[in-house]
Amino acid sequence: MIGAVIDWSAFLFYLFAAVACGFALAVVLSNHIVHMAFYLTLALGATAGLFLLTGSQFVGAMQFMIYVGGTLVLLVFGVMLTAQHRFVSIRTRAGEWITAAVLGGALLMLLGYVAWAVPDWHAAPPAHVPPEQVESTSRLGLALTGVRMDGGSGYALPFVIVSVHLLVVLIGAGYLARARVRVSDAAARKEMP
Amino acid sequence: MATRLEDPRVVEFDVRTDEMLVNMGPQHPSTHGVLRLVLRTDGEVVSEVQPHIGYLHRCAEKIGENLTPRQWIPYTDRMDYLAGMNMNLGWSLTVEKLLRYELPEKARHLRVIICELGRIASHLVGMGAYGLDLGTFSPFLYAFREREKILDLFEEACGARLTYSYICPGGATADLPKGWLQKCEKFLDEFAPVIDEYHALLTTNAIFIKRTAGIGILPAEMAIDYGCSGPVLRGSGVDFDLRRDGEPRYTSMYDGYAFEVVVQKDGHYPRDHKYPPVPKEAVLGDCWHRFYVRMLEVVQSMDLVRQGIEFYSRSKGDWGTPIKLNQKLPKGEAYLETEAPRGQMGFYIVSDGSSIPWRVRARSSSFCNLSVVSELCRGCLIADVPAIVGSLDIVMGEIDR
Amino acid sequence: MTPWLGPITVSHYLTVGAVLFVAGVVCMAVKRNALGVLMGVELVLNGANVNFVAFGSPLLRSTSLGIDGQLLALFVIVLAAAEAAVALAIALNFYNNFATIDVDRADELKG
Amino acid sequence: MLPGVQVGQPVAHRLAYLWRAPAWGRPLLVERSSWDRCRRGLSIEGNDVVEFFEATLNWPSWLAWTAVALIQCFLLINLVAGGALFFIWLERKVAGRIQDRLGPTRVGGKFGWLQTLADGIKLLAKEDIVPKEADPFLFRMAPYVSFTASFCGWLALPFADNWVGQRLNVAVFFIVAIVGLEVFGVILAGYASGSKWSLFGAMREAAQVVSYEVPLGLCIVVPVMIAGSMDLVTIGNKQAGYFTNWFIFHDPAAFVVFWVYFTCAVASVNRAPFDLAEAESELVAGFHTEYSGLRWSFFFMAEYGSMLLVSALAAILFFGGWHGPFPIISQGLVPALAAMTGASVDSPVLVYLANLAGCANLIFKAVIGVTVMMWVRWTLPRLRIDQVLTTCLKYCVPLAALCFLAEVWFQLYPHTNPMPLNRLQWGAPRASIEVREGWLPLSPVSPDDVQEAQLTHSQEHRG
Repeated sequence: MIGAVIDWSAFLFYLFAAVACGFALAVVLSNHIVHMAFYLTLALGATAGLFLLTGSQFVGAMQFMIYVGGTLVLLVFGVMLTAQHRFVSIRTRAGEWITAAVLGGALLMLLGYVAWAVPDWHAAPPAHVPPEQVESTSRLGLALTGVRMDGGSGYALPFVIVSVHLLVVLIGAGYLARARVRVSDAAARKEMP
Repeated sequence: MATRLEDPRVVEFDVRTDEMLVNMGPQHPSTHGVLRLVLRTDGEVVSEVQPHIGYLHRCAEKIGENLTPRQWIPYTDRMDYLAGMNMNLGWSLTVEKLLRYELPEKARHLRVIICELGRIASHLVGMGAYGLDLGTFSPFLYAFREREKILDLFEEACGARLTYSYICPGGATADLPKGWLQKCEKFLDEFAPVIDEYHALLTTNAIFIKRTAGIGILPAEMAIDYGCSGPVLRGSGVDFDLRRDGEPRYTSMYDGYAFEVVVQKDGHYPRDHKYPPVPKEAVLGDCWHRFYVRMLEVVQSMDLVRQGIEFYSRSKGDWGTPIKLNQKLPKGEAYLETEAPRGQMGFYIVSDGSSIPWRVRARSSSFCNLSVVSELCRGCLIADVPAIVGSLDIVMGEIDR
Repeated sequence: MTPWLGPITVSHYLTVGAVLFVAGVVCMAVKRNALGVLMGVELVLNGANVNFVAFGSPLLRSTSLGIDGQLLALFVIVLAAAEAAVALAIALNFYNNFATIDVDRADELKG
Repeated sequence: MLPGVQVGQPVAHRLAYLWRAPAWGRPLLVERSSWDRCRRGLSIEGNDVVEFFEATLNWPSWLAWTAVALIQCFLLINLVAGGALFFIWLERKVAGRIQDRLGPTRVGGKFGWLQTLADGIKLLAKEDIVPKEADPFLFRMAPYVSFTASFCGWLALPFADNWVGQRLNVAVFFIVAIVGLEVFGVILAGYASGSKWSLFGAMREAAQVVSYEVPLGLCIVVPVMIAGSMDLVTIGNKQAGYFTNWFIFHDPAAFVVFWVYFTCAVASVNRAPFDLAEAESELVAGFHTEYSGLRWSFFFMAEYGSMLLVSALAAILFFGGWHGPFPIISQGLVPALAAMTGASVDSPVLVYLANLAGCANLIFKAVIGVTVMMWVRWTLPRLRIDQVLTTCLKYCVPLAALCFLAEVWFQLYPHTNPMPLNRLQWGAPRASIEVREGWLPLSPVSPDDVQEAQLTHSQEHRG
């Protein structure tokens, strides 16, 4: 019976997983930097879909907002600033590819083995989950302010540290890419006797 | 010497991007026809602008050397095609100067009425299109709505709506039809309140001021150096208007008319009390001032038309007889400059005694006005280029001829 | 029970995370474009995030990490944004100074 | 447990105390919980229809769910595409009227109803040109990326109480995030066109959208804070009743922040005066200079889809959503109809009718928002790119941040208290903490409960 086969959450998982993994590989295999950025967008978007599937809606939306909408736009912006013809596709030597493929394959096998090594990790999931356990947004928000209703430790200090870190990064990035003063070429040419 | 940020030559930049050459035109929505501007840009900052002209060249002057002066009238229409009447006038006056022809009184007032209406029509296009350059569409159509009424008046007078060939050496091809003056007065009455609409939509609009005030500042000396004229020159604060300062043959046309040259004196324009004051961001000679001068000239022209209507209806005689099609020209040369809507429009005619001139030459105002573009656009942003070019209000037909 | 027909479990997510992680590592290793390397870093971080979220999901495992998994994923996302901003600034600075974006040519120790 | 800061009990209580319900808080309408389907992760709403398919038509479960999903997609995609058709017609009519013209008058009768359709057919018939310098793959993909992003936002947007494609408890956040993705299509189009004008458009778009997302995010936090939930259905239902319950009239901060939101929304969907990416007088047509035919119209569908989306979002966040200026759904229409027909208040037909009225109400409000955007577009000149960014960073961000802080103040110190400052007592927590629905899933919590929960939690972990 086909109805038994089509479990929508499983189907969606496989769909998102295929998109995420496929485009992650495309990022690796593509040589064209703008295409890579596009594939990365799709891969990260599909990852956000996976987050939504696990019930972590806030993290999924966050992934869309900050990762895909912010970080990647920034990245593409940088790509466009530097995408001169000669830098659009810098080829990698074949030797590097082979080494990377062997090591990557080994790493993948190791991680794949680990993923399926613990029986508890692929035991059948709980049949019924009470909604308040899944609904996590307000608990996330409270945890970030240091309030935990489930007795775990709060995250106020990490949150503050990250905030300060972001501020430092903001200033630092602004400093690195700061505006420089330069006389325009035309004016400089005119200056020359 | 340390370079300071205020230095006009300094271009501020965040990230080095390679300089890019961009062709703005000849097919571009805001180059007013077929002007081609080659922009050298660094990101959004324009470091150099070079206008390339000649895409609308039609050998008008050469044709003028193969036609009699009356036959060449339609070609003058096609120079500044937005102010055909004023082009007709310039050529007619030049030929009349060569012929030493004395114009009847009535024809003089007819010409004032028609040419000032032509100036209004031309400034309306300039103003509307400037709104378009800044990204607002509606004032353009509001301007065209009013211009349409002027064109209706012209159509009634001469049968054409764009290329009139109405004013010709010797006078005009026909007198104004019956009832025309009343219609003209009605138009002026209707038009007066509409100007406030334009001021609300453009002149006093916060975004408009942001986009034009302090942009493309043309100092008076530079304007004079480059031979700018018309509203571009007066926008820089130079008190010069050929209707007052020109040759007697031209200024005598305005004898008895009361008008004040639209130029900023002591920080004020004549009549600017009627309108919201000059914004404090505006610097004399910037785009905003050039635009504002045009707006005030519209009002000034309305006044002149009203006076002209009065003089015209009081004066006796006829509207002048056009010279013969193949009128023999006296041997000699004549040069006369008139104040066309875009500035100093000069015609030069050399005759060897036949009815066909030996040499014809036109000095167009837009050509000189356009030549300051590369000075004004240095170091501006790409978005400022249409703002600056639009404020010069050029017509390619006049530049390329 | 084959993994294909059974219900989706943490292990499935871990596998996806592993693929993303490995793709990111390989990307970091082989790309010579500085921004390509940056993209590899993003993939690695996402692979780790998938694991965090999977372990934190009560839908997949009754003894889950709870919201700590999601919180860690959030921190990773935010820090990745910061990291990307700094890395991009460095890459652009590098590009400004050397007129290239090829990291293999960034072997001088002076700016 | 993972490392973190162990915060002592008192602080926890203080925070929870701060977040308790303000005295004027309205009782929440009873909502159907969607969490019984949490097991499926992405739950699909509309289980009444699923039940109908399963029970009455005897369809298997997977087919019923598929059918429901397809129906929802069909409705939404028709809303977006049909909306684009309507709005392009409306734009031309509005523009025409503003400019003393008539706009389209011929195709499809007196008002030119079918003008857009005729244009669409013309666009379909146009040759699909990919410029020689273009990157063909990205050039072809870009319009679809834009449209997809604009369309996906609709998935989480409720049209009436529980009439929603996918009810997310972070719906606001999700929609704003997704709308921000539209920029990707524009950037790709700009890069892939191989035209310098397109590239300029893309650069401008990237800079603009990324910076406007910051004040936009700050703005939506204000109604979220008032409602205590990021779920749009909850937010909408909290504004039931008369228009005085609308969040825009909730307090001055919310009133101000709406205008900031509207400005930022206009900027983030690239409408005049912020339509720099396609500034026709400067950049020819910006990012879509090289596009023609159907691909070009996809950009327009995306643009109009996003316009309607941000307007609908504004309607839900600030203007009561499906709750009209006068009570329609809960207190108004349903009891009135029930009294007239003698049906029960829970009668599905009545609820359906009420929801239909609410849906029309919401769409009406959204259309008004879009019309205002059109009005603005045909009135104002366009800003320059540096002025656009200045507007964002110098005006919108500080204003939104101020409103955010003011809203915090309004939430912490209700107006009912004559001396708001005496609430600022960080002293002993009250015995019982009221927690607003939405903030915390665990309603009333007492300190004992917390301790007990902690205890059981640690026991679980030890065990």
